[in-house]
Amino acid sequence: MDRHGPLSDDGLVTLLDRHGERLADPDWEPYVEHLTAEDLRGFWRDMTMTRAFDMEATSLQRQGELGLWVPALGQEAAQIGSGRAIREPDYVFPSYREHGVAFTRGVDLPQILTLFRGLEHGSWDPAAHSFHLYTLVIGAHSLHATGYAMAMDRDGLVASGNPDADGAVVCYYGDGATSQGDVNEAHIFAAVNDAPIVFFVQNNQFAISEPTTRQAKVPLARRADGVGIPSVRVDGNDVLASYAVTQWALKHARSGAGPVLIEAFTYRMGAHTTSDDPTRYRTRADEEHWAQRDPIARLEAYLLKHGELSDEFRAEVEAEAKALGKRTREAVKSWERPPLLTMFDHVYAEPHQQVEAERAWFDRYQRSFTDEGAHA
Amino acid sequence: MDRHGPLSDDGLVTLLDRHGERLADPDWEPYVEHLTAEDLRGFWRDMTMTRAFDMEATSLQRQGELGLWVPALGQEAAQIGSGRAIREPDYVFPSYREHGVAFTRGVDLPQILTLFRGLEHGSWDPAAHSFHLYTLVIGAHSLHATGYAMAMDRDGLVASGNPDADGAVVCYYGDGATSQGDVNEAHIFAAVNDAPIVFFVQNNQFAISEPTTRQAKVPLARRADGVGIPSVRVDGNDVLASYAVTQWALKHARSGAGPVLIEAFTYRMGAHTTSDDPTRYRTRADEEHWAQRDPIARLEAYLLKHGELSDEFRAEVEAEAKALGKRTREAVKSWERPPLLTMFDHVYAEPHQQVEAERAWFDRYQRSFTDEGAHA
Amino acid sequence: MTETQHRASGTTAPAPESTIKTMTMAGAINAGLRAAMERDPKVLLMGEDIGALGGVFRVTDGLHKDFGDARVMDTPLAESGIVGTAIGMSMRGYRPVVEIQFDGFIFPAFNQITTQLAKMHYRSHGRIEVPVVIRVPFAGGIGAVEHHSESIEALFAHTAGLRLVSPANPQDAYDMIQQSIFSPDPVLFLEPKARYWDKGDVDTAAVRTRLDGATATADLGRARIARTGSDVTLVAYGPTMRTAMQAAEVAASEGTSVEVVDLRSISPLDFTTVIRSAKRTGRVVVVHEAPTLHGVGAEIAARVSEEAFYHLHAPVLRVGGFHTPYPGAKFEHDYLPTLDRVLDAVDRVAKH
Amino acid sequence: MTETQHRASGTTAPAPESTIKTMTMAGAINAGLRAAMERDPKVLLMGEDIGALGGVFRVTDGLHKDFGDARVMDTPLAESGIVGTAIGMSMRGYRPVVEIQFDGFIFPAFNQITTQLAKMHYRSHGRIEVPVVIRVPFAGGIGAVEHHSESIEALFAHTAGLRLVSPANPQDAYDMIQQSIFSPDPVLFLEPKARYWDKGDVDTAAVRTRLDGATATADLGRARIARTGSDVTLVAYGPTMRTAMQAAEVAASEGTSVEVVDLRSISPLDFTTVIRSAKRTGRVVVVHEAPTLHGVGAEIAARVSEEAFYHLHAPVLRVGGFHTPYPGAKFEHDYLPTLDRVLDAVDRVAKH
Ligand SMILES: Cc1ncc(C[n+]2csc(CCOP(=O)(O)OP(=O)(O)O)c2C)c(N)n1
Ligand SMILES: Cc1ncc(C[n+]2csc(CCOP(=O)(O)OP(=O)(O)O)c2C)c(N)n1
Ligand SMILES: [Mg+2]
Ligand SMILES: [Mg+2]
Repeated sequence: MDRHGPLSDDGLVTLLDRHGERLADPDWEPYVEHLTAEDLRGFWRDMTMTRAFDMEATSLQRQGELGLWVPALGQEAAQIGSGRAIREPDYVFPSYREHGVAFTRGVDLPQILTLFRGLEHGSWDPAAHSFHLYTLVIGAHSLHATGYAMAMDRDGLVASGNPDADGAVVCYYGDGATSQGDVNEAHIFAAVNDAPIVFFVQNNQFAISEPTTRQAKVPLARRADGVGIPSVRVDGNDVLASYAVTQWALKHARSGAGPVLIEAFTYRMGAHTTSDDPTRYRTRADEEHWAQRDPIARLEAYLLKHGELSDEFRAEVEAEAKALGKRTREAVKSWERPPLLTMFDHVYAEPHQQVEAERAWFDRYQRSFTDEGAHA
Repeated sequence: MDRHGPLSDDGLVTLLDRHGERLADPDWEPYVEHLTAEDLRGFWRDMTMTRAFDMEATSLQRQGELGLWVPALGQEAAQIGSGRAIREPDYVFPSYREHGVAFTRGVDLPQILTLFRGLEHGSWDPAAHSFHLYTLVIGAHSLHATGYAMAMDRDGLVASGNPDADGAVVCYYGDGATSQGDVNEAHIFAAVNDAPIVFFVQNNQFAISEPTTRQAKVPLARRADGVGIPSVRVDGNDVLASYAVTQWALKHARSGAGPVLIEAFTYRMGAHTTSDDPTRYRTRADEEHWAQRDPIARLEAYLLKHGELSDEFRAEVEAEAKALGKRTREAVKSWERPPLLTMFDHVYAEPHQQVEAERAWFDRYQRSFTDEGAHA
Repeated sequence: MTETQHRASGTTAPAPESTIKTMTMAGAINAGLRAAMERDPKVLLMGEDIGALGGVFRVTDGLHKDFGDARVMDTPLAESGIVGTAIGMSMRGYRPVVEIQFDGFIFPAFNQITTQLAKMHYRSHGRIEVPVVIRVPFAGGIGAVEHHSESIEALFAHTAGLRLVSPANPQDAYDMIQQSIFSPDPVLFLEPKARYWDKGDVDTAAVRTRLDGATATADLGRARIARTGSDVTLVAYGPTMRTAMQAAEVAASEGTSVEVVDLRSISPLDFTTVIRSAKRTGRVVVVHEAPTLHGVGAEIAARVSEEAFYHLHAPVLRVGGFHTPYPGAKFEHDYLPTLDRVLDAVDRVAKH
Repeated sequence: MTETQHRASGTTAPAPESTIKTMTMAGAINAGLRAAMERDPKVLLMGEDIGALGGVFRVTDGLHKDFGDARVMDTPLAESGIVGTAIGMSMRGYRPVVEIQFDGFIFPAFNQITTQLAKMHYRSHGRIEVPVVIRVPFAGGIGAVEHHSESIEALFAHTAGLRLVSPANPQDAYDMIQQSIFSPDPVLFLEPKARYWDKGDVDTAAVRTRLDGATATADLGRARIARTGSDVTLVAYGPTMRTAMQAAEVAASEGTSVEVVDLRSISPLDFTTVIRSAKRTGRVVVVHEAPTLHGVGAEIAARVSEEAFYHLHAPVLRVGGFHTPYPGAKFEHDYLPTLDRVLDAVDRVAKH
């Protein structure tokens, strides 16, 4: 595997190496020095829970309970690290793989699955979690995020004088998305408007089967140079570093200094989705290389080395994860399709002659079967 | 006027200053040292002819002979300089203001006006001039240019072993266009495919009324950094420098080293189009600042200073320009609308049931008037 | 005039200032935008060249001067970016009114409009409203170059979640732009650019009253009988309304009584009004500038043919553009539905 | 079978290898692509994940392995870029076959398709041909998530300059993909993804002969009577053909003779065949997955109602999707035109 160009790991901010050794980096230390052992255990727990949920969802898909699943395996550190740096009144625009971030935003994880069970297109209440719905059209949400950030600025949520009350947007997307016109326009609009937004690129090395070399000749962080915004490359399998750079970026954006781009260099350890077959496009060796960089194992090694991961805590989290799995399984299986007529709901906010007419027709049509008793 | 960010003139390659003084620049000298006094007079002639034609077209529009005109006033150096660096088998994709480049490609200038008279959407034969039709949808052609360059590469026209036979694409667009998704995607596709293409951005300071500060916070040349391709900023009112950097860029691209981006820093001295009113969005002072940087005057000063612009040559070019004006006027006024039925031609290359049916209907419909004598 | 004024003001003393002014359609939209901006600070304008320049058609003239950079934003030259960021702003309660400079330049934003703007309310179960208005100077007839005369309505009417309206006179322009802005749904506001300079009386009071009440946007989707008649129903909207009215006039002089329905709204489409008229006259002609093939007229003809099947004395005829790209300006007079072609169709159905 | 084989090979001795194979529709397209690539080195494939992965539906399976990077190109993730660069390549004589991964992701390329690809031939007076084929796995029925089940045909059929075809069986898939590739016009090739795994016999010889001759693409725009009948004409294409054939079967068992027209091509649309059938049966039902409102069925209903006005015993009925976004997968069975709904419409017209 060629590790040059966009695949090189040059200049990645790393605070925890793959063996769980803490690396000193005076530039980034200020952004993590307040973290306690409990905080770190919290990171570990979040990552562990996310992964447990993720595996459960994959297994539910295999059992036919879900139409599809999009695993985040291997990207837990990038997601939990960045997610834990987000606070009120920040607002998040995920793509479709940010289950870890969703967890940090208080979304009840099973709820993510209504979408993948084909019950609806959006699940949680975005406002309640400051976490927008997933967007499946690659990159489209990057512009919404930028506009939302512009509006936050206008609403006085940036550089308000009280840094603790300031907010910004974090927008997630993948390496593949960086090729989309929309994402490039988002960078431009954000730059020109000094919008308070952090573009968080999870470079998981693949857009489905295509390696990042199909999207770029140089590291993706350099997309930021094109529009003159600061950027940083971070070891996305290092939860501490991910946390640190996001803290920095958010502080920058919230202060009114404009957008930042973070490239989190990570690896999608699982398939693109449950429909995917990665053996067609990547090697076992490559997968093994990255298995040695597992983000959870890394933090675990650190915690163990420092005696910060007691057996009780582990057991507690394991139990919690198991309970989450069970609850997920039960919830998913219990969900029935809402009444058919609800498919006509919310097409418009106010009545629309055609929708009303079709709803009425469909209602009559359905009833005709019920009345005749001919409909299953 | 703020001359920072994208409006700064930092780092512009200049070989001829605004007073017509030749500046030494060892880096760029190799690309111009072969130019003779006759070549320079040729540049002057090309610019003068282009401008004369341009003025004539404006006046024809005022007289109601054209629906619209898009003047290139002030951009002659960028266009003639770059255009004269292009040769067979290079291929050019203009936007809609590259009348100077068209001239260098041997397009008979009056022919450009069929489009602006509303007779057709494309005028010249692109293949005959290696000069594509104008494209009015901002930035759309940048992708065609990139694809075309990829195809040239495939056809063995790049790094063939005989540098004199190698070719590349030159794609022109404006400062405004750099915000379009398509243009950014073109940069990305070109970079990833090492396509032999020179992106030539004429930063004429405005996208209609919007100053370049609405498109960028930093010089537009930096768009290239985002995708890792080399770029250069050139004084677009300096025909020598424009020629030099285009020579370099084409050499680079033809050699198989991939794309290059040139930002030619210039100024649209006239209106955006004849429908535009620049007094609404820019100051007299600004216009005067740039009037002192007129690209033609600059070369003229140089030639005069060196005794290279004889009165005879001037008179000759003046006569030539006048003749062009006259020929343009006469041609435009002589053009009649082709028969109405031709509007159904070339919708498809092969027959299409609906087009054929509508053509037949329209023919009958028209004849019904002629037959009845009721149609004007 | 006095009557309307009286009705509108709803008061007797002191004698109210007249709320009726003569305006061009462009002026009426400008005034409507201003009124909406004054009414609600969340109303913003976004687009290319809409600030100092006032837009290439001057529809936003003076608004930047009076409302400033924060309310009238010159954006980067990228339509997807404009619509996409407008969506984001609307998610925080803003009401962005986007100008697309010309019909032919809406397509870079097609993805944002079709997959995002149209579906946001649905996929969020109504939790997210995206009250974005997209103003588009559209259709032909002004002698413009390529891509500046496109009739785009059919390409958006098929997509659920969008509203599409097109005013045909200054009064409707003034009212409907405000109703569109205060509609909780996204609206494509199609401005027949060839009619920008047509003048008409505009009563500025009526819509104000409506916006204050609960029925703010209720009639935005309703068609209007622009002229009553009994022999033939002529259905038109926006750009072709003038031709339709002229055709009715000429036909009347030749003894055919034509009812003209001004649709005003394309989505929803007020079939109730159209079909009621069709049943009465038994003869229908639909006229629009867009190519006939798969145009909005197809839906109208299909539905009228279905729902008024036993009332029709003649097939529904359609008069529209051809299945070619919009041709060069010198051809457009003949490409577009001329008065002659409309009359020809009216004659043909009337003869049946 | 023997007969076809005989006809196709056109020779008697030595006994030819059978040119008939059983294939899935996906396999037939794959084989058709391969045949076209073998026939002409200028044929290239471009798209997301079409290389090593063979496409998310494996339609390009094995082609990268056999033809290499230069002929099977994994592109950056940007649909406008894909179509735009394909246009540029086609201008140098290449025949790019672009895969759009799913119907719902064609919209970023809408501008390139609508304003550039469709118009290049026209605006260049026929000097520039852009024989780009855009393959789109389209329509619903596979239980997919949002944006993966869209019926996009009406959004392109309105635009002159494009051809749109949709095969409904492996034989057509095999033939039509090749005819599309060798058509000098741009073609949207709409692959009914729910039918990818349906099997059928494919004679690989017939189209080869045609491609060698002057009539290479002549019948690409022609509809086919998939089943003859006398009481009702059922018009369908691609994704709904299976339901249409089932409906005809059921109706026959109930005494109604249904003629099924498989349009095959949406642009051009073979009205000659449709209207001939309509005049014979006097009763027409059109069925497609796309929302009925402003769908392709509107044009068909409008034109049949106009041109077969005196032959119709009943209004033309349309059965299609509703004016809502494509709903969650659990709803799609009922959202799409079910056999029940088609039969209901057939009954209704038959009863008239
Ligand atoms: C506009 C668009 N084109 C294509 C797709 C199909 N698709 C879904 S995910 C994906 C790859 C995305 O890669 P990346 O951005 O790196 O994100 P990742 O899936 O790796 O997290 C593609 C091509 C899509 N969803 N949207
Ligand atoms: C997609 C698109 N949007 C808008 C327009 C309208 N328009 C025509 S020229 C122009 C400004 C272009 O500015 P720039 O790229 O700097 O080129 P210049 O005209 O200055 O040469 C605009 C907005 C267009 N032609 N295409
Ligand atoms: Mg990725
Ligand atoms: Mg410019």
